Amino acid sequence: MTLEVDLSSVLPVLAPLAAAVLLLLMDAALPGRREPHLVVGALGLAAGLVAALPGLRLAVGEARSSFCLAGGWCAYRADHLVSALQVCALGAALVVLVLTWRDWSAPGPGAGAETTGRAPVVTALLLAATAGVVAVPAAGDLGSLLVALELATLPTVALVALVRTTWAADRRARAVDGAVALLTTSLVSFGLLALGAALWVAATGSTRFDGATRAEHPELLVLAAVLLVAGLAFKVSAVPFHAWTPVTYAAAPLPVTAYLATVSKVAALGGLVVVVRALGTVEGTTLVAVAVLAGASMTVGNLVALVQQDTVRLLAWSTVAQAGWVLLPLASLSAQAASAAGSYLVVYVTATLLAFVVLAAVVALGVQARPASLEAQRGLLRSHPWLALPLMLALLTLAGLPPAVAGVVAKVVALRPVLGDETWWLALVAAVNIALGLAVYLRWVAVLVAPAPRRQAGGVTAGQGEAGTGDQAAAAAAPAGDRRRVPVRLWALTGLLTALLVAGSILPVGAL
Amino acid sequence: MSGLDVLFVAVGLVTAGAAALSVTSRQVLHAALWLVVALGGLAGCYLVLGAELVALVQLLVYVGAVVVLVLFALMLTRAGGVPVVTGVPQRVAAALVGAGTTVLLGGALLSAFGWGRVPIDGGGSTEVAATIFGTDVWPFELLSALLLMALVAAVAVARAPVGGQDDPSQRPDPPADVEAVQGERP
Amino acid sequence: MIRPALPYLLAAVLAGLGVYGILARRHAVLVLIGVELVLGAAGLVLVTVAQTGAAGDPGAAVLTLFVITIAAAEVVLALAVLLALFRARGHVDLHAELDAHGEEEVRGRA
Amino acid sequence: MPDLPDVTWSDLQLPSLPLPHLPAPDLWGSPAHWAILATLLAALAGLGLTGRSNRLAAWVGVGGALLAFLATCWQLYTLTQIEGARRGAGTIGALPLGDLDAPLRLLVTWPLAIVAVTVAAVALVVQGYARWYLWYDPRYRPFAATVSLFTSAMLLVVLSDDLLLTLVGWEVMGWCSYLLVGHQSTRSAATRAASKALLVTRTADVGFVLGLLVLVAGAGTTRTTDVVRHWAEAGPSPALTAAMVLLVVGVAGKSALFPFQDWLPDAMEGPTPASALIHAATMVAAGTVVLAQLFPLLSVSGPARLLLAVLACVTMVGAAVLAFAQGDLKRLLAWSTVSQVALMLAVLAAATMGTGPDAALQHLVAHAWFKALLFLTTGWLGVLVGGTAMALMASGARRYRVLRHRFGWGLLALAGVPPFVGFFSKEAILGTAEAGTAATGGGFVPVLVLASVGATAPLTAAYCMRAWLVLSRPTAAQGHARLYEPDPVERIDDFFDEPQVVQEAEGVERAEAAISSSARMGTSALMLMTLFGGVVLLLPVWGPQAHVDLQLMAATLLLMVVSALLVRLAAGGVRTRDAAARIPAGVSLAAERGLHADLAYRVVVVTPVLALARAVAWFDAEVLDSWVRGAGVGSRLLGRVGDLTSPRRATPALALVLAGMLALAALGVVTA
Repeated sequence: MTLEVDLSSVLPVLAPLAAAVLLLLMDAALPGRREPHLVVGALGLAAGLVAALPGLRLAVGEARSSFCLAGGWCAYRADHLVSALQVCALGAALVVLVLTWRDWSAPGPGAGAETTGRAPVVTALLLAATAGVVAVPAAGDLGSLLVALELATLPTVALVALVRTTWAADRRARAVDGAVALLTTSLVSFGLLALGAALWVAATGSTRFDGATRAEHPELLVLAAVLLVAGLAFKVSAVPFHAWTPVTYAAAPLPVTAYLATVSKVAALGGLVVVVRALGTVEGTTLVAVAVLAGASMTVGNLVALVQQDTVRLLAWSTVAQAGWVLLPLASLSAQAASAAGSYLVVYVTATLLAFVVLAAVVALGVQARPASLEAQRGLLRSHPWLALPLMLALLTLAGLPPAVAGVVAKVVALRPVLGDETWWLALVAAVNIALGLAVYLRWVAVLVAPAPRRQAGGVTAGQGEAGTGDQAAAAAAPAGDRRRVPVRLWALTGLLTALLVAGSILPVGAL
Repeated sequence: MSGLDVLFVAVGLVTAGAAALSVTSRQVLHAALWLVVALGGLAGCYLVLGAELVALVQLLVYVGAVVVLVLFALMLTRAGGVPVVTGVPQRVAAALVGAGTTVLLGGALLSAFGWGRVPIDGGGSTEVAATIFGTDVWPFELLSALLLMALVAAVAVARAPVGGQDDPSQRPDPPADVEAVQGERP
Repeated sequence: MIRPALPYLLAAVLAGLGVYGILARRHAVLVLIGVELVLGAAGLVLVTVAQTGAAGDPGAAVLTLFVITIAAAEVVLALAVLLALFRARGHVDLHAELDAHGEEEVRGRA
Repeated sequence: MPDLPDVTWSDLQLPSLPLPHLPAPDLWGSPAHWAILATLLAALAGLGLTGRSNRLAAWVGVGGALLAFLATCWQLYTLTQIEGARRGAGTIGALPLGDLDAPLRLLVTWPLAIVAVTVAAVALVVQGYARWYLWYDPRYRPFAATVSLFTSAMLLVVLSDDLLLTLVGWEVMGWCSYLLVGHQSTRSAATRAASKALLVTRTADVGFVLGLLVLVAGAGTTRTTDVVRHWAEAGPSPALTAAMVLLVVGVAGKSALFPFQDWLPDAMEGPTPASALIHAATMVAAGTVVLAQLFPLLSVSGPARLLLAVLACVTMVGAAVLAFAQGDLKRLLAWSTVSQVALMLAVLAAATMGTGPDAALQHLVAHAWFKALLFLTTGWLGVLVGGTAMALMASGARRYRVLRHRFGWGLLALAGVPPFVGFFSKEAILGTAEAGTAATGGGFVPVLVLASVGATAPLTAAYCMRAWLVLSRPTAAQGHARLYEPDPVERIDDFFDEPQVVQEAEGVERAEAAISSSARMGTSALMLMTLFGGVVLLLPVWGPQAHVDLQLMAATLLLMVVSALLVRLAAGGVRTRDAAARIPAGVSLAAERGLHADLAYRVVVVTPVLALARAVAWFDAEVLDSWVRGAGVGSRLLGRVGDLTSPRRATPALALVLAGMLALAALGVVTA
């Protein structure tokens, strides 16, 4: 039994992992330093990203694989779609790392107030979780899938709990609550996953994903697939596995929330894609379980998002709704379904990250007592047009409205397998949810566009949007001497992500 | 019924009984101890099925490590006064869901495999070892990373100041020492 | 010779008991016990498949080992988080409110 | 009446012109690209590059429109050089959508090329006019950019050969109309009207999008010509009928057909150039263009035609009646637009494959000219007298002689008096409807359309007559001094001058000049087109046409004359010469409020529309904030319930997980 190992193709996984280990070692050698760790972490992610890029140019049927047996089975196999998911995850993780840079590197406002060695640990955890995310879609057997999924999940629990020590005590305690919500759900979901894996092996006689078609017990295989889907669905926050989402999102630090909302979703979708592909040689059958998940997620998510008053909570519920859209194409077990879901996910991840980056910038501006509440962003378009416009672009992309063509195309791509399958009830649910989604996101957009409230001191009124540029308005709104600026790195991230969305809306980018 | 069947039924009854007690006992410590019995019984089942290596790992890891951790946690959290069970409606619902799970799983497995007998012919420990270090080396490596990260994360979370009722003055170690998690600081 | 139905039945019973345990308990450690039982059920199915010739390769037994190890890693982190919860809230009651409902958000400046 | 012979339309048409065969080089893409891109880039540049300079913004806006106009004219010429007179062009390449073919191509045919010229010409005039009209408006620059974007979107819809592009243009127009109508965002009436327009058209757009989706999904391509071919070959089917009915609903929303009619008159809150643009050539006419492009499909789906015919005929007659009773000239013109657009759509319902949809496009072109002229002239007079209410406008055409011909010719064209352009297009419509009647052996749809058109013609003549009587009322000599308040009048001499305020001391003639020469020139061009535009309609490039029934023509003209005379008679005894003064006050008030359609929306129409109407009502209180929240009171309630019931404790959340698992598993086993 010989195993062919091709290290270059597993580099997207190994690079972040190696960086994580290196970082922990460095921390032993250079205690107390923080910037070098972050640099190493960023380098690790960047190296993984670069290593995953060649996979984007693979033709259909080609794959970069490693740990292969003579029979053609590989424990690690990254084709075009998988590489795209990997690039998406690594890029998003890089964005999150930059987003969180100040938070993790700074010693805190009061000198020496942040006294824990948090930066190395959290960076290592972020890198390890990302490595897990990258490994999930490439998994060739149940063992790799389960281990990679746990690697992608467990560190995030710690990330939620490990907040700044300079935060208020009750705020820190709430972070622990969020971690508990995520932890319990992930534990139970892992139980389901393990049961599903066991049934899968019982049905197919193998832990590898190449034997599903000659399953001896197809009905058992369906049950196994449903259990696996149920175990994975908590990570995409599909209804009814979503209950942790609002709690954890609201409790975690903003960058970690962004991580959970984007990178973690890639892992979940990667797992689902692996399962669907293993099942999906039978064209045209519909996995009713996934269809129900998708329909319920988008409906419940949109409805509840409609009444949220806090933008982070709104985004949390929007995540639930978008999970439905990501799952939608997977309801039909066709070859194109997986790539349709992947395409949607990439657009979703970009738009959501952009929304979070702008949110972080608004928080950094800190002109309001509660910058994340919806009300605090009233009139943002007039006061800070260069923040509001990208945010509106992101929201319109999520809503799927024409100025953001990328979102429209993604929705069309996601709907197509469903229409192809003629699952009309699901298409109907999706159509209703397009309207609901419009309401959800336009409500936010409307707040951004609305004239700024007149309560601010210093004569900053709605009518002066013409005269004063954003900075002046902000300066006038903030108390004297407390003028804050949006950090350059946030501007850079906003610009980058906006450019990606605009490019996606202009260039003919369709299904992966 | 063959001898193995009888043996399995015996061990299985013990396991199931211990498991039932571990999820119904009102005493937290008793529940944990019943879990030891249940997991031990499970190891016995593995033995009856002829999987010695798995049985050994089950005993070592679960009974040896996990349960000890659980017991430690019980002691550290001094949870004497916390109500143990949820309300009656939720318990009834829980029983229904549990029963449903049993029926679904049992029904699916039995309908697939039937009631017939088969010989035990699992691979030996050598074969398992060859798989771990051969074809399954990739997940095995990932597993090592997972364990490392779980350890690092657990230590960091357990020692991080968390606020709430956790008054700094009552914390066992002052914040300055927390740096020691990742490396000694002068 | 053995009837595989017996271990499968036991696995189903264990999974059901585990599910009951997860839902009927509010003490976090006891919920954890329920999860362990579900994982035990999964392990039993896997071992039975591996030992009764239903599996084509020894991967099933190895998967059991993986599940056991992952479970150990999870328990380690879970107990750390529970410890943090206990220190933050003074209890490990999973039926307590995790997210004060309708409370106006006061987000720290992250 | 003597039995008059029928004349075939082609007999009337001009002989084909012997154009010299010159090479028609295409520099950097086809003219269609240029037309769309020039306006699009003008919009972007207008938003991003002009800084605070009105002057630069004006140059960019007018320049973009001018380029588009030249490109569309060039396009006409190139069409004469092409065999078959069809010309396609790619855009950004096909979208890689897997099985779905989305080539994103453009297509130019003669009728559409002429519509494109009209759109670009009206946009050019409007841009030049807006430069004068809104020069002192602090938000002139975004306005000019929005107009450019709007034009670009309309050109895209006209020239698109891909339903995806059509949808993009359609949506962009919806948003632009929102911005244009709500231009004066500090006035609550304007924002209310804007959101009303957006909500009503978007509600109907759901039908449009779904209809397109069905068409595209069935054909496997988004290319319009292929979609049409696919479905035409497949023949009538329930799916096609459903798609076309949905499309008709969408078009009804955009074109303000009953029951969506009410947003359009309210949209008069926008500045006059915006009204001219929305009403003349773009938004409301977009539905006509799309349906004309999909005409072969419409003609085979009976229920869709029936629906279209009924909606259009009800709207046509009803709006004409309402127009008569309006107390504001702009609102009169708005209702007249509703009526005229319904006319275009009605003829689409009545036309057969033998006649083709070209009569609708002919009327679109004609209507664009005279309606733009009327709106711009009204706006001009509005500036001079300080409002557009009938009472203020009275005698306007007498006091300002320069406006006299503009109003007169515009109203004559609107009424359809020969030889003005409206006459030819109306005859084309009548002929098409009659041919439809003959072809179907007196089918319900063409008969209904024919009857409605016949009824609308005298009504149109009546309200035109009424408007004219009021506008041209002789001024009392003693009133002169009081009426000619020497208000300062803004005057911009021409494009290169600084805008200057001229104290109007020299009397009437000076005041007439108080408009920039470019804006004035634009209205003059439109005026000429209302008179000589008939030539365009007689070009031999329009599709197969019906006969012109001289008997019918004579009868219609007779009816028009009679109704005009009746109006004159009615106006005789009224001091203001306003025939509408004979209408009881209550009725007149109701008409001005669109027969309380707001109320009807609220009470009669079912829940979703009810929720939308509530959103409109809330708008006054909470401007913009709560409108989308109100998109469905039901959804809000459900959302609240979902929020309240979503678990915030760990064990209920786990219960949800496990119960969900069980339900899914059971479902999986059952359906496996």
